[in-house]
Amino acid sequence: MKTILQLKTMSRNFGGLMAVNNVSFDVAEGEIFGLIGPNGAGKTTLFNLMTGLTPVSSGELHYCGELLTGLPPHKIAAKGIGRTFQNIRLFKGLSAVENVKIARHIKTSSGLWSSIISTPSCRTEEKCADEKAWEILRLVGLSDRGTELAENFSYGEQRRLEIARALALEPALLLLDEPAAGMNSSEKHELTGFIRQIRDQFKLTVLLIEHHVPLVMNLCDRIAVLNFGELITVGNPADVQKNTAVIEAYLGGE
Amino acid sequence: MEEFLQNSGFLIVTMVQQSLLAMSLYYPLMAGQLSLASPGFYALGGYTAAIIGTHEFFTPLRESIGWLAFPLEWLVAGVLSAILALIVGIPALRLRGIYLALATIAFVEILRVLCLNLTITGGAIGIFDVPQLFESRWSYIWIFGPLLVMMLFFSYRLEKSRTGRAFQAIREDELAADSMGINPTRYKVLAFVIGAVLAGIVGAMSAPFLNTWNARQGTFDASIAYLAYVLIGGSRSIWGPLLGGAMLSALPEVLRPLKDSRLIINGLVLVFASIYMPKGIAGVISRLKRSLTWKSRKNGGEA
Amino acid sequence: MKRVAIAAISLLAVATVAQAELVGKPIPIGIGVAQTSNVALLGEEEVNGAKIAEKYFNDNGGINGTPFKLIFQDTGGDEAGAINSFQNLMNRDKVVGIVGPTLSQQAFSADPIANRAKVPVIGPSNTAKGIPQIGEYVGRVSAPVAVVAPNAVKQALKEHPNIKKVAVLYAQNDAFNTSESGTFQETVKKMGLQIATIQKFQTTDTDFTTQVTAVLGANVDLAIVSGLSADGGNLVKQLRQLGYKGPIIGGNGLNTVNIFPVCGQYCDGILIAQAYSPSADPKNAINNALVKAYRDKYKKDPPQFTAQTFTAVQVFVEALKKVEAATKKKITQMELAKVREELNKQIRVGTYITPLGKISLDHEGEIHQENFYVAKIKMNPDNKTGKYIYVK
Amino acid sequence: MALLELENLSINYGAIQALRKLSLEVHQGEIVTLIGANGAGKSTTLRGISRLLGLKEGKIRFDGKDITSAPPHAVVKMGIAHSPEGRQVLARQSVEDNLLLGAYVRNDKSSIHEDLLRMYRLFPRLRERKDQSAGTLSGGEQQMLAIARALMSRPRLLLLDEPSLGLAPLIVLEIFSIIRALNEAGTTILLVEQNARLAMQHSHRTYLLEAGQISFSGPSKELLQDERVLHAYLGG
Amino acid sequence: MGTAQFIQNFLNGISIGSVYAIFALGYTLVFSILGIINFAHGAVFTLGAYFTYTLTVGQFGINGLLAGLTIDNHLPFYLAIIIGSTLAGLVGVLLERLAFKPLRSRGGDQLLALVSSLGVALVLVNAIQYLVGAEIYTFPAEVYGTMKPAIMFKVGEQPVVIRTVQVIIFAVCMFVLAILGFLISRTRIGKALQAVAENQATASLLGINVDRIILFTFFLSGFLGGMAGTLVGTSFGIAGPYFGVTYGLKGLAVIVLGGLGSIPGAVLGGMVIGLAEAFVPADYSAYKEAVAFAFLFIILLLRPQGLLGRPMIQKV
Repeated sequence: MKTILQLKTMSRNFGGLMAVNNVSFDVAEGEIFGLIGPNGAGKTTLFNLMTGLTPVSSGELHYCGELLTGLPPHKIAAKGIGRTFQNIRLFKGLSAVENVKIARHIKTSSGLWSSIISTPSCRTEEKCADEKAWEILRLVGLSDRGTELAENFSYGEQRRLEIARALALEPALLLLDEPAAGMNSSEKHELTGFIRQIRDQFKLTVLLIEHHVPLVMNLCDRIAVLNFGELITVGNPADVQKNTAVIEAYLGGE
Repeated sequence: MEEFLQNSGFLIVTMVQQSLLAMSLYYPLMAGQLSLASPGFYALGGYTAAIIGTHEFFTPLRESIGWLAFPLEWLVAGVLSAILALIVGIPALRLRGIYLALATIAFVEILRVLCLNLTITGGAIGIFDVPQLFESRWSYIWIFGPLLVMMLFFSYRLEKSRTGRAFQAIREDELAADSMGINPTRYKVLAFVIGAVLAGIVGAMSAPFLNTWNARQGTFDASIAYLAYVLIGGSRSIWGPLLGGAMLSALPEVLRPLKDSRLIINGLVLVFASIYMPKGIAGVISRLKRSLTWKSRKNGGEA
Repeated sequence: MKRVAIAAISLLAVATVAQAELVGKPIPIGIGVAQTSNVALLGEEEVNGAKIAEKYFNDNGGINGTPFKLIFQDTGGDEAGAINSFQNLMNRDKVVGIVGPTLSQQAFSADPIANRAKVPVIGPSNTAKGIPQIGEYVGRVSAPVAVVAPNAVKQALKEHPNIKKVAVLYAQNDAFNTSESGTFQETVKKMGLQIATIQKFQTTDTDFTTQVTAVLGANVDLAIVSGLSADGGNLVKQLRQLGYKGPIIGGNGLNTVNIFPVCGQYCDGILIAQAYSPSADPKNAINNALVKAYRDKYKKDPPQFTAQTFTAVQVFVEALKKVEAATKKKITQMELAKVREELNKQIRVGTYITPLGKISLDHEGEIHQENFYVAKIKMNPDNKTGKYIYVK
Repeated sequence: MALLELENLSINYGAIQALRKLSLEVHQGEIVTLIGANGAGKSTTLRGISRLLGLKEGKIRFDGKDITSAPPHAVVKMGIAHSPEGRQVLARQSVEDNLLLGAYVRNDKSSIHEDLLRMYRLFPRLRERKDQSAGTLSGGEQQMLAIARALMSRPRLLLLDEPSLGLAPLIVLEIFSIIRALNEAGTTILLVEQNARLAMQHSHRTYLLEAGQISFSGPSKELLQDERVLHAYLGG
Repeated sequence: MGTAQFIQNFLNGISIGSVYAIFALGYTLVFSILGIINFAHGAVFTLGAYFTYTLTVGQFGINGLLAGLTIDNHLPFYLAIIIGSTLAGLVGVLLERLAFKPLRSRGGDQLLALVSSLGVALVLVNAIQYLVGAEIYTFPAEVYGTMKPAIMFKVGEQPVVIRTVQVIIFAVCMFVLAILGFLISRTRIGKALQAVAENQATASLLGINVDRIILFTFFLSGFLGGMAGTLVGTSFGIAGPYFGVTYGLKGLAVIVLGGLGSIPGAVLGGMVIGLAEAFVPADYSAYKEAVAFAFLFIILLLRPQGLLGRPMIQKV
């Protein structure tokens, strides 16, 4: 399988603290790749490095053979990497459909003036963006609440809306930061199916951070385990589960 | 009617003018940027108009184009404001929140001291005898009014446009917007420039309206006043600055019969308005509207 | 419904046109000066002068027996406020004429509006160049600085013939002081003296150590200060406290008893160019009346702005009398527009004996004042009060 | 009678319901553990008890007294100390100042000093660094400081939020042995932990939280053996 | 510039700088606790000066409601400045209760605090004018006792002169700063204040009554503002109700320069701006007014956290 994402000795320190230390691994096109580790292991920092929100201290990130390190977040997003956030960063004061439409930014092009005088091409584009947004909302099952403000959504709905927003970028790579946080068992179960579904439907590669071990084991093709900023192991779920270093670090020593 | 316009015409036009200035602060705020630079651009615009209108260097130009000198003044003021906004905005907009506000206040004050010292701006006295577009103050509604309508239309279209959505996204969450492919710097600067150009044009229109122009026109006090307009009016829709600018600029005049204590009352109104109308006048109106439609729906259901 | 409204409006319009307005009784005269904002410091002096004038002239029979009343509208410190105040006075209060506004900058903004509405305006404190030229309805009783200032320099030279180097200091954010200082600088150059340093400050400044240090460093023989009472007084005080020994000339802005408490003992000896002196002419009856009324009420001598505002009201009162004489009609039986027009004509005719001495307004509205004064401040032993001793 | 009693506690963050009618009790002398996934509402429960968060509904009783509407500082005075998640030491102040601020509600100067010495005995590392500003401490040291600071108020009930967060295994064990020692000395403890196995091994009873509700509860020893818990949480 | 000139400028600079410092401290204290700028601080400065004037001189002028009123019970100046500043501190407390607390408890936009404090400033300034007019009030020369008006010494051949008032102001400011430093870093309430400034939630978990600390902060802020106002007032007179506005504006530059919310930063910022103004060459005195703002603008672009502030870390 083709490698879509390649991390090469990526590191980041915050004033002496190595939040991410010399991490390297590859992600293949089309796989669902899990990233696990205890709180504070550096998982979210790694996501921030990949999406340009935090500059790397050293190391390289290649995406489809292209060097991404040093690019600002919006350029990385434009390359086709979408993400969600651990603490849910929706545009809370805007409606659900507006949230999704905003992510159509890079797929549209009308400038200020053509919007003000409302040129035909601009109107067509606007209509397309609108349709696309509703379509994605339908897909995540939120189309009946599309005009409501995002802040009025429940936890699970906000997580789904965030995924919808990321999908509107039409990414090839989707980074999900703890998508199941705050969900109950049945919601988590649904989520598993949903992630598989969008992977297939959008031909996505999915990289996800998750604490809920059963979900990760069940869903992911491969898993990387981080502890104290360092990569402990990468492998398929069965192998990872047996790895003593992982059990020690993550599940707690016997 | 005639008499009413004679008497209150100036005030009404002032209300429109102040609404426009409040709007000039609203555009950066739409993109989440608290910029208080408007008075600086307002002053710049006013000086542009006053200098083109009175300086002997421009006499041949004025004589050859006649009344067209006025739209030319607006154009030049707009262009100069845009250029200055780019120069100031690109470095300053890296700052956030109150820091940006303070940097823009500093910009306004530096510009003021500069204007106080230059010969071309007429020093402390400023520039007077600015050529008039209309005889009566009331008639100035024919320039400020259309500008207001244009800006309302502009805002209406902007809010529903790709650019407007980018502004809103940055206001809601700059990092998330960045991660969604929106270049924050570009749109923040754009919003800042739109506000600056508007303030510059309003300034250029105001120099004839006020007959004179001097360094007292763009000050820190004005910065804060415009901020109050937007916040008391409501910062979430274009109607906020419109209502806030109009009502707050009229307030001291409405309170005129109170004589000595009018500004005390004015201050109390500001305090109470910020406490009891946290979403501004526009917020109160939309709440009223919602409760009215809700009631009528309920009544309809019963019937 | 709509038709009714239209009818009502047209009726109203007709009514206003048809019913030519008469002048109200008592005859309203407008005072549009700064009663709020940071300009109120000056405006309050003007309000006091106007109030004394109102009582004084009404007690003396008003306008040939008809009383007049002053209507005060606050201009605040800005241009828009001045216009609003003037509009209110002209249209709502239907005054025959307006005294105001306080600042020259405000005058440039509001006076053209009164001029277009053909309402006579007399500026009590607008000294900038170009004010009377705003229009035929605009005049002033505040002498432009160019005429007042040079006298003081001459006096200083008379007292200290050895003066060579001069320091000039002025408040650069104030129109009056900027132009006054320009006049001082020209005068100094014309007299063959050397300007060793020019220092600028703000009327809002409180600390002048930078400027004073520079003046002391330049070793000058004369310091000329153009400022308002608070800043100018402080500057003088700091000059003296830091050891400047030479003569000091104060501009017209320092011509107020309000500086006595500011510079205290250090006020002593300042030469002041005056457009008004409370004590120069003991035979000036009207000035004596003003000074007495002011002292009775406020326990001190009236400042210049008070006297100038008093004078402005006086000019209106006397001109109104002349209107009655010329038209042989009572003002209150005449149309307002007519009164304003006649009043403006009469203002510019003849001379007035005022607290400022003998003055007249020329056809442009510019004041011609017979006497300017140079006074020297003499502080009383308590160092809080003092006198302007007339020296010329 | 329970020392702490939560009855039908609901807490909202905006439109999100973080806790739904949660009830639990903690008895005098116990260590009780709350486990659950991220976002299940563990920290929210503690923040609700220490009154940092407003309640939507429900009652909190401490020692028989209703503290539902008490402000946070009053709750501390009544004997509940909270060592918050992410350590939250006052980074700009010295270690010793942090500890002394922990005793802010107490007035007995001499016994405060005694307690300070006790903390230094308990956490010798803190004594070595007592004049350093707390922000310069390592993660484990900060965690010790946060616990020590909470103890300085001489609480009857200690709320501990994720004491093992981001710590190396050896330090985690050290901290848990201290927790045990504190409990044996008489402090009642309500513990939130993501290192579930470890926490359960060190506690008397456990509540498992899922999406703002309690899904299992019981003596820790039993839950550790419970297939359902293992499956739901530990993925075993 | 000769040595004497340098020393002269330096002395002038630190004297005015020390006033900027204690004034700005009031700003920065409130900012450190609440993260807002209190626009009414300039008005409290003015008010403090009027309070002390009332207590020492008690003689009102010719305008306003209290025109002509004379109070015969004169307090000695040093007592009056303490009581006057305390009264200003109480105004600060009132300000918090009437304009800031209601906003906080209603969860309003933080920016609204700017507007409501602006409203309070408008009320205070105009109320002063309503009561005592816009005229100038000056303290009698003897407020500090009978001393020579200026101190002179020589550096080489060149004389250096400094007004006694400047020296006293500097000394009083340093004294106040020392007490404040002790209060904040050594006392229980000071430590509580620092804790609240760092993290309100954590502070309340330690049993600190955050609300009361906020009130105390406003009291301190008002006290320092009032004291600065009085000191400037004794040196230069009280130039009307708008007297504090320039200081209010310059104070902003001072606290940003030093670092918003940083207490030593406010002191350093005050000194730097005081000195910078003093060293403006005589020929450019017209631009002195812009110096503080040029500093403000440049520091914001180069080092937005200010000289002694901590960098702002944005959480992702």
